[in-house]
Amino acid sequence: MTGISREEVAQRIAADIPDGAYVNLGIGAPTLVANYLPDDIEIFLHTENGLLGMGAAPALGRIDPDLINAGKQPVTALPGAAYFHHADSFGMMRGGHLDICVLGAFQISQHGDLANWSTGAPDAIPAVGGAMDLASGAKEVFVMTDLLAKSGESKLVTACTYPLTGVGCVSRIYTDHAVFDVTPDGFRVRDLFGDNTVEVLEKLTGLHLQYSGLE
Amino acid sequence: MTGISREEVAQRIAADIPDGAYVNLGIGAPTLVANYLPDDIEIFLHTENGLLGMGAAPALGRIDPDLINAGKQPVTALPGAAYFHHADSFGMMRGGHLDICVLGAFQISQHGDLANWSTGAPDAIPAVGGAMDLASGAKEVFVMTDLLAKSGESKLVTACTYPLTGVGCVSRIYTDHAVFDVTPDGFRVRDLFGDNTVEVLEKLTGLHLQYSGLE
Amino acid sequence: MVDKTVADVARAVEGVPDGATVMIGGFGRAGQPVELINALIEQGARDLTIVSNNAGNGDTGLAALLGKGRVRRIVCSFPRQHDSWVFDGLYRAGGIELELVPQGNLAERIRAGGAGIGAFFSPTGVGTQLADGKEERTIAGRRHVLEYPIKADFALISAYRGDRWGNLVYRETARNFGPIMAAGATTTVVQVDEIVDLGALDPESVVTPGIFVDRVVAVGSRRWVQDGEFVGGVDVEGEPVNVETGAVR
Amino acid sequence: MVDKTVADVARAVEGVPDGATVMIGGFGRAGQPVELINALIEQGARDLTIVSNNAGNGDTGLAALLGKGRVRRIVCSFPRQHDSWVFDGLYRAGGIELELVPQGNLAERIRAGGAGIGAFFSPTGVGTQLADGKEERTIAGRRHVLEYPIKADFALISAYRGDRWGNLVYRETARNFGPIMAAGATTTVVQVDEIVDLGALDPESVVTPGIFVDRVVAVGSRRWVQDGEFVGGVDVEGEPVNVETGAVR
Repeated sequence: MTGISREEVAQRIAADIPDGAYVNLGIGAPTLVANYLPDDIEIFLHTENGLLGMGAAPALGRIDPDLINAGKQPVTALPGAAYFHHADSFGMMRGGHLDICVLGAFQISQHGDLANWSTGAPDAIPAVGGAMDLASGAKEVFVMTDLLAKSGESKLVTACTYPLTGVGCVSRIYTDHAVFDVTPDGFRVRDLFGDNTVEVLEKLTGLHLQYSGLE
Repeated sequence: MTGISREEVAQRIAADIPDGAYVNLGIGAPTLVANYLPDDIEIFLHTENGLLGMGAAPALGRIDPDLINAGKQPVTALPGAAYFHHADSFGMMRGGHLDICVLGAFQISQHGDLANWSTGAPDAIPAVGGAMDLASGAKEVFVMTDLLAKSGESKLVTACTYPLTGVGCVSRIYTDHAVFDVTPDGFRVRDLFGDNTVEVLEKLTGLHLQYSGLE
Repeated sequence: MVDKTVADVARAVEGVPDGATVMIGGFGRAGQPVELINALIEQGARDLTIVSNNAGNGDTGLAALLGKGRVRRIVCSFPRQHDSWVFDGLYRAGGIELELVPQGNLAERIRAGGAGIGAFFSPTGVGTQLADGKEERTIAGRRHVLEYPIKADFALISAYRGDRWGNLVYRETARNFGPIMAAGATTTVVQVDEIVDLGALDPESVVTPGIFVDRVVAVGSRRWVQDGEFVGGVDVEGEPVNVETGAVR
Repeated sequence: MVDKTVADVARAVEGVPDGATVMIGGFGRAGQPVELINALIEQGARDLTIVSNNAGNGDTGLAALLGKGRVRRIVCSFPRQHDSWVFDGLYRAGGIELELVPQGNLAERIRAGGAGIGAFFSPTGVGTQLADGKEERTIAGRRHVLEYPIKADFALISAYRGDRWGNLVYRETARNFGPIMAAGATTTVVQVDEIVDLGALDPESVVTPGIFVDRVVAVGSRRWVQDGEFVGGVDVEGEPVNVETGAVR
């Protein structure tokens, strides 16, 4: 089965973000989305550690340890940026002021439940960070992920078996094989990549998928 | 019965405020206290409309309509002042960060209940402002008042008949006749002015008063 | 390019529907968005619920809106002032509903609305008339009442300077309810003295980040400020005075 | 005269008792008060409960405090990092208790402690393990869990500049938990790069008013800032680098 690369998935997500949107890109792969935002529009990137108007990575030698993103990587601030403290930053999120957040996932259920913070393994060191706040706070939660886990199992599932991050919070999933919307009737295929077909995806996920033509 | 003037009461309160205290002076008579704070110590005046480090009234011609106190009178800001919004200002109060507030009163009960915002008259326009927040938030609530209402009735009472501002919140009452502490055993006379005696005060208030010598 | 600035106050208040809940900033006259209120009067929306600390003073601004009969209900902490005759008359005549809220609960309820808090237990007002009928709970030995967020369809506020992204700074105690109302309304409209270039506001000192702001309109400098400097020469209402005698000119 | 400045970090952390709850500011290394933590290690308090977003990284700062076995319990949102080996080892060996809190609930609980809120209903974490056993309520059609304030005996935080009244400004995203922790602790101790004269901080831009601060100590400029100007030349950990290759020098 051919699909698209992680960079292409990031590009696809970037293309769906409208001018003027307030967006939080989660730690890890979702940060790639920033590289593909068009230059001719203005997207406001929020990082939960207290900055709105986050810019690109700094040049070597211009790294500022006080200016980092949620993944603790050095970033820059655009003209027009603003700093604020943690309670204000999460109020922004919880209060529904962010249009979109993009998160990674271990599993997404057909009801939009998200599991992305813990595998539940007994020896794992747990860490949740801002994932639950983002999942419950942003107007739209997009997931960016491979369709299949390394084990080959589908990350799209009937019900999550990993510990939940949020209940019914995901609206859309961008994968290397296809893009899915979460609907009241389960997952709906929104876009297909490479030689994927709905039948192929149903086989890979073991799920019945909705489909009414590509968007 | 002789007592002391309102200015003298203000002076007496000012003398009891320690160096470095964070203080809110309520609207009306309590604002007089500011005039008697010693110059050789630093007291931080908080006004609930968003300023810590409030200074004296401005000179004529230097009035700034954007810089007012809770009574909507023009004030100044000292070097070292800070502005903040209303939620932060009342968080400061509610969170127990103010050492002292000084409020006026219609009635104070022997349990420290305060009534100062409404006479309960059916045709009155009600208005509460920050009184309830101050009453419940400051570490110490001082009341500044005449002992007797214009009707001649005592403002110190067994139980308030006017609508309450706060329950069990008052710690001390400064009046033109005497100073009283609120104790688990009722009012205790702390200081006597003019030719007042405990017997005279008991007659005026109709209350049994505690007394164990002047402070 | 994102540009939240609008050309005039009429455009700034476009679309306020009849029956809307509108937050109006200010503490007395400080921070009261008088030009936006005047535009709202012109715009004509009626049957409004107003959330504001006071209920107007004199005959202008919020008092004028009330005087035009546009307000069905007001949520505030301190309607009574020496010059609140417009509200007083309406209230006595049964022409306006009042929800009286302790000022700190008002501020915190607005803050909760903007910050996505479902409800909170407050120690303020416990055991008073203003907590009648509210759920009470003792937490850590202290009595609290449950208070719910206040949200609005529109907020009209006044700031000092803003940029095209909607970032705002305020001036002195005119800040008051502005930042929390900006976050608490679906559509936030701001009048500023001056719109500055993007990047002109120090990101460390921005008080309201643009995410909370939808429309910004410049209304010109306040009378007592010229070129960013305080010049005075007014009374507390902002009216020009004789600086020797204090008499209004 | 009120002077909250103290001469050195040892005096700044005086009096932290065994068994105390101590908030420690910072998000990763940004805003972590390393000099104060080192002084706390010297001071010797043990059996501590630490409230901090992370559980330390590398072998210095908070990680060193953990490494010395001084911490009984930690309340944080993100203990696991690529370089959190000190915490990881303690946790796996059962040598430290962990209360894991979603980051926004952690921030809001600290804020509630400082702002005198008895408890609040939060939509975050509903239906997850981290809400197990918590009171749940549906408000306006949305599920919420009841969260309680977090308070501390001491807060150790890092700011950029402060004055003798304890007013503070921060630098960029190193602000993070500083302002809310300052308000949430009985005794708040702050390390700053520089103590400035009273009045040198713009009252419009003070982020933490001095009312929340008890002790301020100057620890000198951060390596990447000289005379108030960013000069760079470091990696994200603050270590000097070759600006051509990025190699640590």
